[in-house]
Amino acid sequence: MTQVNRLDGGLIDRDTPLDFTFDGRRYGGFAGDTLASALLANGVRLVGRSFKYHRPRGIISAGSEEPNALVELREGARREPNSRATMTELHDGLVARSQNRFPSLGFDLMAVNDRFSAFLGAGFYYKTFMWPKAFWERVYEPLIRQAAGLGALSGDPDPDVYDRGFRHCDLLVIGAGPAGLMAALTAGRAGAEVILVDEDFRAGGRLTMERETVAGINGADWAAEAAAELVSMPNVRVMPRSTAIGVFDHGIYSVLERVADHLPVPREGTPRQILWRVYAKRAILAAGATERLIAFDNNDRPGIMQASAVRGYVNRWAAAPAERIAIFTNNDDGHRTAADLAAAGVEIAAIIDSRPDAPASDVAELFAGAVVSNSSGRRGVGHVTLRLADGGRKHVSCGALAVSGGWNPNVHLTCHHRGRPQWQENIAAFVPGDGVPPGLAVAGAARGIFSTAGALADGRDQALAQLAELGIKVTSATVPEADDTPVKITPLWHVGGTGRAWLDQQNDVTVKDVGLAHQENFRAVEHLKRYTTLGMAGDQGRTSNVLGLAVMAELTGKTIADTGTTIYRPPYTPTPIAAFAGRSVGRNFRPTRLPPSHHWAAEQGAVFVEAGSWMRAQWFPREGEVHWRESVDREVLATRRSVGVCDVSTLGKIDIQGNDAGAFLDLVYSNRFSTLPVGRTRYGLMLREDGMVMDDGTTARLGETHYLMTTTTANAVGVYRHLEFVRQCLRPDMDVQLISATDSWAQFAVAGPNARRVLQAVVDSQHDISNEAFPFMACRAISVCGGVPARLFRISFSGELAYEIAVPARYGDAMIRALMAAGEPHDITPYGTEALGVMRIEKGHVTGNELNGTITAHNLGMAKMVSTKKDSIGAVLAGREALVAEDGLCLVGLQAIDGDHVTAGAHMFAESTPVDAAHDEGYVTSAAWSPHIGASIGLGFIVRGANRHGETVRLMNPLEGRSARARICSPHFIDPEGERLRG
Amino acid sequence: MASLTAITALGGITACDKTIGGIRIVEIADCCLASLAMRRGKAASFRKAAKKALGTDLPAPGQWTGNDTHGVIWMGPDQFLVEAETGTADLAGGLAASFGGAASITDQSDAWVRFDITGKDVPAMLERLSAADTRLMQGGAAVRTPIHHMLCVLVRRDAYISFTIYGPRASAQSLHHALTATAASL
Amino acid sequence: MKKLGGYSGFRILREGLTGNRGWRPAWRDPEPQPAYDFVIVGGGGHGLATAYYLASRYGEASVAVLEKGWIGGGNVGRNTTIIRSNYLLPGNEPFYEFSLKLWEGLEQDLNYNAMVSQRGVYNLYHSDGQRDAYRRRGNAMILHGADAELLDAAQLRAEMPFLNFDNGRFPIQGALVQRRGGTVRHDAVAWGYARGADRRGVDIIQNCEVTGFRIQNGRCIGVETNRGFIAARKVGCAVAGSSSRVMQAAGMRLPIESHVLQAFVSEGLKPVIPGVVTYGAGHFYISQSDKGGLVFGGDIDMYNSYAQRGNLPVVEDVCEGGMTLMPMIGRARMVRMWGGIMDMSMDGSPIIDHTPVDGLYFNGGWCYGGFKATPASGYCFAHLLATDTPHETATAFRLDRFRRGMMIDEKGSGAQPNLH
Amino acid sequence: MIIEHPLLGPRDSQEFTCLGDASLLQRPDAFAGDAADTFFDYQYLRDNPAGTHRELWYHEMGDRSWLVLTRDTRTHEILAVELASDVVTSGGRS
Repeated sequence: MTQVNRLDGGLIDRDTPLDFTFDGRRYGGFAGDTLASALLANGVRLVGRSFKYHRPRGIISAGSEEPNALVELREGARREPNSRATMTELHDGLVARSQNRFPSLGFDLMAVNDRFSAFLGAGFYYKTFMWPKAFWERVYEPLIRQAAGLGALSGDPDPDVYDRGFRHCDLLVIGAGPAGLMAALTAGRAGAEVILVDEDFRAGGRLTMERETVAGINGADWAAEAAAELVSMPNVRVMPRSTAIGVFDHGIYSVLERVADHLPVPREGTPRQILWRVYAKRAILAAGATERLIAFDNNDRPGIMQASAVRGYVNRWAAAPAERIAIFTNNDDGHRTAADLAAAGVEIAAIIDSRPDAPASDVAELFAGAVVSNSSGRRGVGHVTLRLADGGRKHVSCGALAVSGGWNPNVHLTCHHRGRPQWQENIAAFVPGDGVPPGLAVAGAARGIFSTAGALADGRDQALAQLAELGIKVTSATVPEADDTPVKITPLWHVGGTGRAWLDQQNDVTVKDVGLAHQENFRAVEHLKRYTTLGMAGDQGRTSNVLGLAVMAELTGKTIADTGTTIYRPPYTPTPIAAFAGRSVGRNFRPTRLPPSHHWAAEQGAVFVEAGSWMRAQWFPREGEVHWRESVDREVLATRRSVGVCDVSTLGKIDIQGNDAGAFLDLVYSNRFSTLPVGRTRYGLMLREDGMVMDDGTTARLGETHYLMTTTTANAVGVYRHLEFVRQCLRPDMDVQLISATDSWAQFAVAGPNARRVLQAVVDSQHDISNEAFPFMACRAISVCGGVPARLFRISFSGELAYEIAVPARYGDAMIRALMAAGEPHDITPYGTEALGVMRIEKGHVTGNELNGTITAHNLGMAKMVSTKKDSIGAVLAGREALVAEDGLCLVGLQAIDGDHVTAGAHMFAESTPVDAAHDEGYVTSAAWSPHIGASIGLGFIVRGANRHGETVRLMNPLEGRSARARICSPHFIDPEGERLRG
Repeated sequence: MASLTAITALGGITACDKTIGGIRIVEIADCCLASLAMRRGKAASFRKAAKKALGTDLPAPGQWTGNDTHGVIWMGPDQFLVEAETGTADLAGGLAASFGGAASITDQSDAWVRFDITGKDVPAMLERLSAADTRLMQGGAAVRTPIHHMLCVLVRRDAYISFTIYGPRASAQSLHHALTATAASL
Repeated sequence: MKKLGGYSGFRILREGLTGNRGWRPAWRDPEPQPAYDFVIVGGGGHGLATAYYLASRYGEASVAVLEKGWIGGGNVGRNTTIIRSNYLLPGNEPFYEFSLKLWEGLEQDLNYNAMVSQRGVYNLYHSDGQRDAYRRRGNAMILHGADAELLDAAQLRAEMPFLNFDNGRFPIQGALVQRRGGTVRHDAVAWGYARGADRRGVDIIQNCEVTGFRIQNGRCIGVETNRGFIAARKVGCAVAGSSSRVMQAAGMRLPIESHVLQAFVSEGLKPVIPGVVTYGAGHFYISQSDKGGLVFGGDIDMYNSYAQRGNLPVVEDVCEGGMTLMPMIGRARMVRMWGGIMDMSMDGSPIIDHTPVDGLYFNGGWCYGGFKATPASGYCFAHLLATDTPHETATAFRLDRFRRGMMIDEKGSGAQPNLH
Repeated sequence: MIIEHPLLGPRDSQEFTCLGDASLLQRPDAFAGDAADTFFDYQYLRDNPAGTHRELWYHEMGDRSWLVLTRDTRTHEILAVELASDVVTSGGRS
């Protein structure tokens, strides 16, 4: 439990000690630690294994760019693979494990891959595993798949809740380093609505990790004061632990707030993370920069780190990566590292500065013009080999190597609209180039201004520019004094050697791999990336891309600027899939719609089925019924013999009014509605403009200028949209108003020979609903049950004498109970969607099964309904040659013979043709057992069907190894003359 | 024969009233609503009739206007939702008489479920539910916008932090779940 | 197959022992010749495959592929790598089955391991109506010689216990499965065809943008490029995503709109998902790559776009579907999202046909199903270019089918490209 | 994307449904002699420019207005938004 590498000082809370485990071993840390800093403080260097060669790997960085220190966090269903130790805030009881190793991190059998690296270079798999052919899927691929991947998912549903949120602001500032803080202060003091997001849990960015002075005080303290001032402003929202992961069109930023990742589990009912959609009029990217490594042989050993990270661990977390540290640099930052280590009392093994004109050092031995050419050590660096300016070699023993290769501005978000960064020679780095998202400015190190003073001033200046564009006046905006050291760098990308020098440590891409890509003509940057996988790891190349490009540029003899760069895509940092989904998951994936009789149906023990977004009663089982067919047959027979009732409120209902309502319907329906008398209902066929049937339903004329259209349940939304299109886009000259009435009405079909008797018991007596006064297809506003307003329609889907009675939705529950009571003398039977389906097939009514978007009125035998005397949508294109062909598909009825069963989805063949695609004549769309007929029946489409009634066809279902024979007949199995429904 | 008993959109005999943390969510039953759509070419008489029948000017886009007896929500171009006091007899019929041929009127009392939400945490709750900038909604603002895939209407009648949310009646339970779960997660 | 320069395990051993110095460029970078018999515009999967089959199957020696950027940079390089032949309609199914058969022999044919992995494609159904439609489709597949199985919920649960059978909004009732479906390493397809074509003498010319067609007396005699005029006996365009832009230069308006389709990949994970799964009640499909990344996607963004990037609503819609279907992926992290430009046709099916201009041929309208079609598209386009007759599996992909009412509309969505 | 609704101001495009090319406003005369050709062209052929595009969007999760957007398909920049009914009524159908 001793923290062997813990130093004095730092920004940790030593009054709050924390326990955690890594690979089962217990360690101690403090509040304010990250998992990475705590591991280093405990002297743990080896934390993971690499993807391909299973090389031992340690912590490289102190930020979200970390490619190596990926661990599994937590246990059970909360197991979280590939978590960056550098971004994991320590909490008490935290459990972490290393990944991608077997049997243990220290001894990993798969490390044998490293021995065979000569055969496992870039793209080797494209060149082998081809013989014998069958071996790929049976042998090679399973082995590769098992070896691939880093961490493992738990396999259980994620138990946590995620949420979404929406925030609006004048200015979004991304990053709370010196530039971001100064930008937010400038805008906040000017009264602008500001949101400041920062991925760290502590504001300040590099100021938390450096020993710098701002406004005369310690930089970290200044940052804390600035953050406190911002928090106190009502017009500013400061969001720590929040990463801007993507820039979308028109100033929409996606920000992931890690609400509870620093806690053992989220507070009950609260989200683990919130994905905020921030609508920002303007934004400033102040995301800082990422330090580069330098490639040399075996530069991937645990302990070899970014020098900036070493400073961060020492200064902020009081954790020394090792007792003795060497420094390798190509710029002045290396010397800053030396000064900080010296101040903290950490032994400095040497400063190796590749520049012959390196500044002198008074804290450590300096090797100017020298490079590190190799490292050695078992599970971590033990010493490094130097190639000195004079060509000599020298070994330096050390437990860590701090590498300063220069800084890459974090331009990632500027690429999210496919903008390309451009090369800036004086800092040897890419800075934001063309195609930065509109409204996004870049400040500070993110655009190559690396000094603290420069970043502060730039943060203010960028904010002033943005405020000016927003028309917000600023009276004064001063910048505190701070360090202003210029950058001096002499690029050094990689040190030549005979071994392997790593570029992309997570994906195991080396300088040699880039060489091979060059040799094989994968020279375009995108080819390089895809062939070697350089930059395709979780850090999207933040630690590797520029090195790889520089190596390729050397090989091709081009400049880095001419070589170009790949671009970054959202998300900026890896983001849990659950966070994008928010609360719309599981049962709440989409809203559930309940018909007005739902509670009553549930009381009856109904079995429910999802019909689009609706829950509908499928059937109402009675005691003793063991198979659904028993219930459905009973419901059908009871309805046809006496009376049944069904909630049909789910059908779309659209109220259409206006002086031109009739003309409007004439345009949207194939048949005519302007001639429909008031108080009558008519079946309407609606086509798409391409001539295919879009929907059908009945439309009633309630008044001279008032119609009520019904649509199928499935198409209610689409039809409404289509009607609005016709109204607003095609005929805005017409006087027509639309409004949905679907939710307003509870509507029940009452069907069967006793339907009228039941209704007469509920309809108020002043309304005469006798056959004479209220014939088939009549409709009328009435009242029921002593004055409750209602509408009655005499329409029939079942083919029986039937009505649909509608009451305001609030009375739906009471209405079904009243109907059941009124129908008791007639043994009224509630029926569900299954019985509804059986009866409509028996009657030959089509539904979505038939109206599949490729069916014309011609196919349905309804060509005559498409009036040619008026203009209606779809009429012209329905006349195309192939759509009116003589041998087209025709709707038919099918009745199984010899006790066979009709199966929807079977294909139809004539009696004696081969069963193959060439002789396929049609397909079955709907099937049901008809208790009325006592046979399995169905509907389907078959070529020339209208002329084939009486013919026997084979219904082939090779998918399930079944076939059946059926006789083609009229689709109207029941009462083809329509006597029942007019009775 | 007994008259029929109404149930609320959530399926209760009485309306649901829940307080979760700093938020109270009240289902308002017995809404009295009607859609009011202007007939083409009748702008002048439509406005005149509205002033007379409702005692208020029609709201501009994105707005609500109202008084002691009526509220009017802008729903779309030339289309409004009229709110009347609970128990108003035949709102739609009365409006039809007032507007004559200048408007198309449709009863909407049963088309919507209404929840009134109040409490100090309402702004925090709404920013989790709606993309609309609800902080900018002052008294008299009305926005049609989706909440969890449901097309809703958000109304803020006055300066008091109180919003009315109308949602599709058939989706009442899903909407109520969205509101309560969010209130519990703040 | 162990000929000089060929790829094999033996060669890898030999090269590995000798410093990997013997590997040659996978394809040359030749200067364009003044004239070719065949010029293929577009160095994507379909264009490269066309050139490969022209050379390898039709014995054509004078072929060039012109690519404005780097080869394989279009949709073959930005898709979700799925192959399948689970189509319903007679205009489509023979073609996609032909393609699947070509995939099955591709690696040996090309001497390039594109990692064709037939781990199965599972289309889930959630209602009786959807099951019936899948039954019709599965039967159509079998009648055309493809494989198909209909699983019920219990059978599916046995194979994929991690699906959300018990707590989803829409019940999972079963799946239509094509076992021979699966995935292929997408970039490798372009590289494999490029290498195969190059070795048969095809000139692959990168950074060569076609700026116009030279048309004389109604006949196309070559193309104008940023590297000069290149004469050709026949010109074939295979530039899906940019079809409208390119064909406009020949004066054509197409039944095509360009839309953005986004796709997503997670960090590498140990294997959890065996095959390709598509959700039938939302817009979501997923597979796991050999590297371990979850590769998933959903619907197009619905608006015309050439931007090669999309927006948040679709990202969220896809992840909502994914989390509802398999809630175990919640803590997997997405590392990258990207977008490709889709040639969305008016019936959801492609076009492989000659154009009204003699000597000019068109291949496009692939919607978001172009990747799996790559081998057959190349083969059939090569057949059309070489013989001037449509290949027997591609007779329905005609330009005039909309005028004649012979749409090949699998979804029945009609003339609205963003619904296909 | 954010669509500047002519009546309601900025709204998230998630509230809208996109139909496509605004040429769909120009429905041909069904009784003209060449109706078969004009309807084919109207329904099936598209300009599909890489650049400025006029297209129809429907505020389905909002006020149910149909809008005509003028939008750059390369950058997604929206240059103009009009009510479709205004476009048609003013005669500038495309």
